[in-house]
Amino acid sequence: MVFSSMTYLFVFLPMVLLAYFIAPPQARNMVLLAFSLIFYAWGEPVYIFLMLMSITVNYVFGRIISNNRANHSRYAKLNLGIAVGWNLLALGIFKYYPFVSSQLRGIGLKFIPGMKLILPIGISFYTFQAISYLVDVYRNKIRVQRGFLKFALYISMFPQLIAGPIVRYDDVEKQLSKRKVTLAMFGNGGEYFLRGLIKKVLLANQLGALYVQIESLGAAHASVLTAWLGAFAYTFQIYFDFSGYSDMAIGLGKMFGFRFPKNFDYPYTATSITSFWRRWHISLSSWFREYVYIPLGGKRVSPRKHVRNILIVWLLTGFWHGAGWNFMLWGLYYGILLLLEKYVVHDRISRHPWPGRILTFLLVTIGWMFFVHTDFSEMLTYVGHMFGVGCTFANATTGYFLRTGLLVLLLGMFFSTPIFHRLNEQFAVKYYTTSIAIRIVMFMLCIAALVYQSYNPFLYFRF
Amino acid sequence: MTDREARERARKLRFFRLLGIVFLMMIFLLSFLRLVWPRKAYSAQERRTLTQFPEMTTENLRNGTFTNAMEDYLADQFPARNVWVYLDDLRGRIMGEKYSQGVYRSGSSYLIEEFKRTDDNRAAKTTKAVMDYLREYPDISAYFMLVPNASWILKDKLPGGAPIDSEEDWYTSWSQEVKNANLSNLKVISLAPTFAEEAAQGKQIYYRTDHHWTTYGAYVGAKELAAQMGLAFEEQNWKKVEVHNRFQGTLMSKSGFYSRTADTIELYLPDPDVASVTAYKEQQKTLPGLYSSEGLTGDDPYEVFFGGNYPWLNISTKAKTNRKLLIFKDSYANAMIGFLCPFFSEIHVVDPRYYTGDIRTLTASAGITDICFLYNIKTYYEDASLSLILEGGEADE
Amino acid sequence: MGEQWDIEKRRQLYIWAFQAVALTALFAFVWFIAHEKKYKEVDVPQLVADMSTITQDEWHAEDNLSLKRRFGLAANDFAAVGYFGPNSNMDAAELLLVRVKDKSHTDAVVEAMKNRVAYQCTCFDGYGEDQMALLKDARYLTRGYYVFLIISSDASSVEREFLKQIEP
Amino acid sequence: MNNHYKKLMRKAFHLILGAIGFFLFVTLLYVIAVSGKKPVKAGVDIVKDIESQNVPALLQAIRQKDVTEIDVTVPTTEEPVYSVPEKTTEEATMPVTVPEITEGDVTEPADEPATQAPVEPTTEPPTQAPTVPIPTEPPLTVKQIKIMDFQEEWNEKLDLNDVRNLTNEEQQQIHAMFMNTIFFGDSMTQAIGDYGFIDMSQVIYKRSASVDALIEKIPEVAAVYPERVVIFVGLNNCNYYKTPEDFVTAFTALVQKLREQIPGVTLYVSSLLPPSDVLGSTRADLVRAPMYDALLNHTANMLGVNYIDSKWIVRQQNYLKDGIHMNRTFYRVWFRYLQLLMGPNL
Repeated sequence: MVFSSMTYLFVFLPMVLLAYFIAPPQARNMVLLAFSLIFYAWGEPVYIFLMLMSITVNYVFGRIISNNRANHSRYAKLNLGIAVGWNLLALGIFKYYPFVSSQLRGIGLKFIPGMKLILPIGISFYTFQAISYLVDVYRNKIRVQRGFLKFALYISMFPQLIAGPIVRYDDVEKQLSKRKVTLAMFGNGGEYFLRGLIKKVLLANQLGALYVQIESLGAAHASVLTAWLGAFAYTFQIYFDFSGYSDMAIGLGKMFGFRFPKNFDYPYTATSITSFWRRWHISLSSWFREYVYIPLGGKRVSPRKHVRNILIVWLLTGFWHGAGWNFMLWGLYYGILLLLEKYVVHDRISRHPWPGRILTFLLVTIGWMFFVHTDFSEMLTYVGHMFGVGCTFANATTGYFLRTGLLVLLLGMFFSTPIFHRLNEQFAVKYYTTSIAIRIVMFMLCIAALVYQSYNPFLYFRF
Repeated sequence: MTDREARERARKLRFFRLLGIVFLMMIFLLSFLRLVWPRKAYSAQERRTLTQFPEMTTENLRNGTFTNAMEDYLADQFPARNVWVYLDDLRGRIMGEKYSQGVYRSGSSYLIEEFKRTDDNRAAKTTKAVMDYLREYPDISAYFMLVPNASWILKDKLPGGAPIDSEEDWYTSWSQEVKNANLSNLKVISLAPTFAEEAAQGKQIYYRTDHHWTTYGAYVGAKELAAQMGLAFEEQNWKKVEVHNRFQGTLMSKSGFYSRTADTIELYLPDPDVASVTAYKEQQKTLPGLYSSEGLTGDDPYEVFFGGNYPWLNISTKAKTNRKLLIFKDSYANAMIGFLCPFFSEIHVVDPRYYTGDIRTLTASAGITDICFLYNIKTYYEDASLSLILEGGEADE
Repeated sequence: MGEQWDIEKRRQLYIWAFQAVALTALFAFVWFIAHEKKYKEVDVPQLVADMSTITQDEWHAEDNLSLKRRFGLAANDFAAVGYFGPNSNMDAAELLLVRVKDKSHTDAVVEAMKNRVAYQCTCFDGYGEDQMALLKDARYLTRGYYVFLIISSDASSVEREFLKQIEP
Repeated sequence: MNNHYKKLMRKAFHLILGAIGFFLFVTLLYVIAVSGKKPVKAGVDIVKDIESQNVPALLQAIRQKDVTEIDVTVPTTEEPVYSVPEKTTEEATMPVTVPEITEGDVTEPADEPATQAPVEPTTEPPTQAPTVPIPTEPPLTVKQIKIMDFQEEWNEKLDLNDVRNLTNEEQQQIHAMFMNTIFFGDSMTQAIGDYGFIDMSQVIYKRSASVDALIEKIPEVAAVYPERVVIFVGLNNCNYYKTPEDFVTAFTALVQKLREQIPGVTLYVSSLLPPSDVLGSTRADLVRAPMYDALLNHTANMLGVNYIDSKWIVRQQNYLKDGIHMNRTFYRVWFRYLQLLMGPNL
């Protein structure tokens, strides 16, 4: 189930809100857990067993590690290794095995059995949460969770279950036991949720439609400018899609008294790639920094090793986003850009924020074109179009897309800057009735867009 | 904390509290309305049955059918669904969106369907099947008329630069294919030049909100066809009758682009009258004339012609001739057949999308003297059923 | 001291067992999931022809037009179709196997099959008891991309054979 | 504090009301956009006028014009002319004259002992003799000779089980000939369409129907305005009608209703075929089949319905498993026979 669906908004959400606030405080964790499991089971019910398995395994290993940490640290480390291995194995099989096996079979190793597995929703997110928990327990940064229910809730809590943010255990440890929701906090959560919904439904979906139209253009209609328009549309689409989802998760968390860390910090206003990655999907990049980069030695090593570390981290980051060569290429692309920034450009650009900003944005845009095309020949064609290979600079079709897509692109641009949010906040405080009226209308527009998605006329044939 | 800061904080709290209340009210109000809203079985606007509450079986739950159907059900049965669709249309209009579900919205209130060259082979296969079929009947005169669609004739009305494929290009290559088949008994009627002229004179050839041609368009088409068939078309008088003046057609339904734009449907009745009777063969009904009042008053008034599309119609007329015509057609022909009635004693109308009989038996046994293939380009390009019935069913073995 | 060591050892044994179970459970689950989802691609018309010989039912291979006539389905909408229809209007046995291109077509195909069976039922109702028995026992199988209608005097055998053929 | 929340609630309430108002406004816009999708009344009336024309009258006018206004050149009767397009228009009028030909000539004399046919009908050709009218009057008409020749030829083929399928040409001739004919009956009739001899659009049937049940289907037949109706029913009637009188009454009613609802129609009825030997020996009620058939023949003659004796085509090996219905072979000969009797070549 996704948040931007009818089932969620008008069946699941009212039910969980009612049940949660009617239930006595000590039963609330139970309610949340039950609904979380239903939420998870909604799309692909069998994977509920994987989820339960993961919860149990990580719970028990957490206990084993914490029991042995003081006296038998090697034994604890062994168990940590096994537990992390277990998590990575689960992730590896479900997410990467189909890809790897098909690649291996492709080069002639026919004895490897191919498998078609449906990716369990959110497995990349909750596996990483579990790993961070185990490592933190081992490092004695947090106290082990003895309550199974609370631990299960930490892993499976529905707001952040399927698309992050990757919540660190110490962020929510206290709230798992004791939390309070005030009306204002609830309203604050509602504000986040609505913002996320608007980003997803009104911006991301429309930008996505624009991108799909441009992407599927035949060679006869393609041009440089159109290709860039499409690339910008996708760049904004993925931002609003992802950050919208994070906003909704944070908002929902707030409604139930949890404070999740922020996941995006206006990434498209970043002045360098380094700063872009400090602002984009923060919970993921900090996870990689903490659990991969620093254990490898970080930057306190020889430059050669540092280069190695960075490349490893970024290959993994790329691969985390999906099982495909293009994701690796995308990760590598950032690894190289970051190395260039560190060793070649240094902080020259940070002295000139605007050129840096524009350059960063363009590089990120190009990066997304590696990200979105799983097929290499399509990727080459598209990126080729962006640089004028095999097409003109602009044509009539460009004009068409400029006229029909410019407004939504400009809105996207405006929405992804802090200026908008500052103005929005000031306006909300000053004219609070009006701004709530605006939110109501926006919410109604979201519903209209969701209803329209199912508008599916059947005119010519009855199949 | 200064006074000002405290005031600011209080205002902020007030805003969030109010928002919390409003958010809850919205969610619960709509959920409640959704619960009590009467269920609908059919949407006249989309012309499809709406999803009902899904069947809950272990199998359905296990493979995710239930959950998908649930989402469809909720969206289909949402309170005042059509108004929400309209609201989204308003939003799209403000945002400058011009395209939806294969339909472009033009400035001059025309909705125009796109043409996409997805698979040239399918149409080539159909053309080959037609040529092979016609080759078997060298004594029968054959006519092939592919009617250009609005996206060709009215391409100036499309939003500038809209990325549609050119029907003209495809038509040119198709003409070449037909020419190469070298059939002496086949005549091809190209309507584009005439239509372009008519459109330039401001005549309405296509409905603004429907993918069909107007009866006037069909009249122009019939005139061209009649000239090739050697019919005394010019001597015939027609009485124009307006039967609908608020016609909102399939393109409006298809795209969800709603506006007050409406069209007029006219009928051209032969004057003096030519008695005709239509046998709906598969429906086993024989009815007088060519028109259906039920179709006219129904969801799609274009169905005034014959009440819709049927597999096989047999029209007998009082025309003083012994020419008998067999038409292979799509819904475009429905508006045009009336113009041919005064010139043929019998017309067999076959819609390959639904016809399942043996076409060769029909051709030979009905005493056919003329065969006409009458399609609009888009349907001809996209539809595979014509080749299926012409090849006698073993097409895909 | 020894006793405590024993407890320690037993605890380690438990942990060891847990580790083993955790791993086994994961693999068992993967095996279960992967096992369930996989069906072989077969030559559909050939398979149907083979299965038609399992029983003594009176049927014969039909062409695409009969498929369109009786089920309202166009063969070229699907990846592959195999259809055996009744020999005479006094027979009810039929086999229709469809491999859909897209799983979203499955419902429409099953719907068409059900309509056909319902229509046949109206033909034989209160008239042909044997035929009604066959129709009542009509089976609709959906496995992966396959949709299969079995109306046969020995539907179970046909079903078993079909599952055997597509199961790797 | 309490006051504060009250104020908030009131404000929230107003906002929601505003939202509803906004929604109603959009509804209004929507209703305006799609309102008045009504056709012009005068136009509907004109269409309804056209629709309310009398079909039989129209059909009569249409069929008449062929005779009166087009020059007719009589085709040579020896060759089938249906595949020659130009000549078919006048052919359509020919069947009108057929009834006179078939009546009396084709039909069995009612007093012929039909009972003997089912007892041992097909084992040896001599028993076929009764089905061929052997006139005592010396001059055999051309028609009778043709019928005899036909039966002789096909009896032989049936006995040798060498009945070939209809050729495409024969199929087309049959198709053309029965364009304006409806085959009406129970499962015996359904087989005609199922086996593909005639397009399903020419067949109206109700399985396992008695003659009474067929009466209810007459409006469906009437909706087609056929020129000819061929009735072919089976053994259902033997156990449905307990007494012969009931059967006769029902059949009479069927014929009357058909004529009432389809003025000018020419009716044909095919024999009620006996059950197979195997079935006949086990089912007491079916023993009456020959008697019912004789009654059918008699009643048909009384009512001026053309009775087509088709019992001579029955062979034991051509029964389906149920012992009631016939396989394709039977219908192949049946159709050729029908073509001979009802066609213009006779």
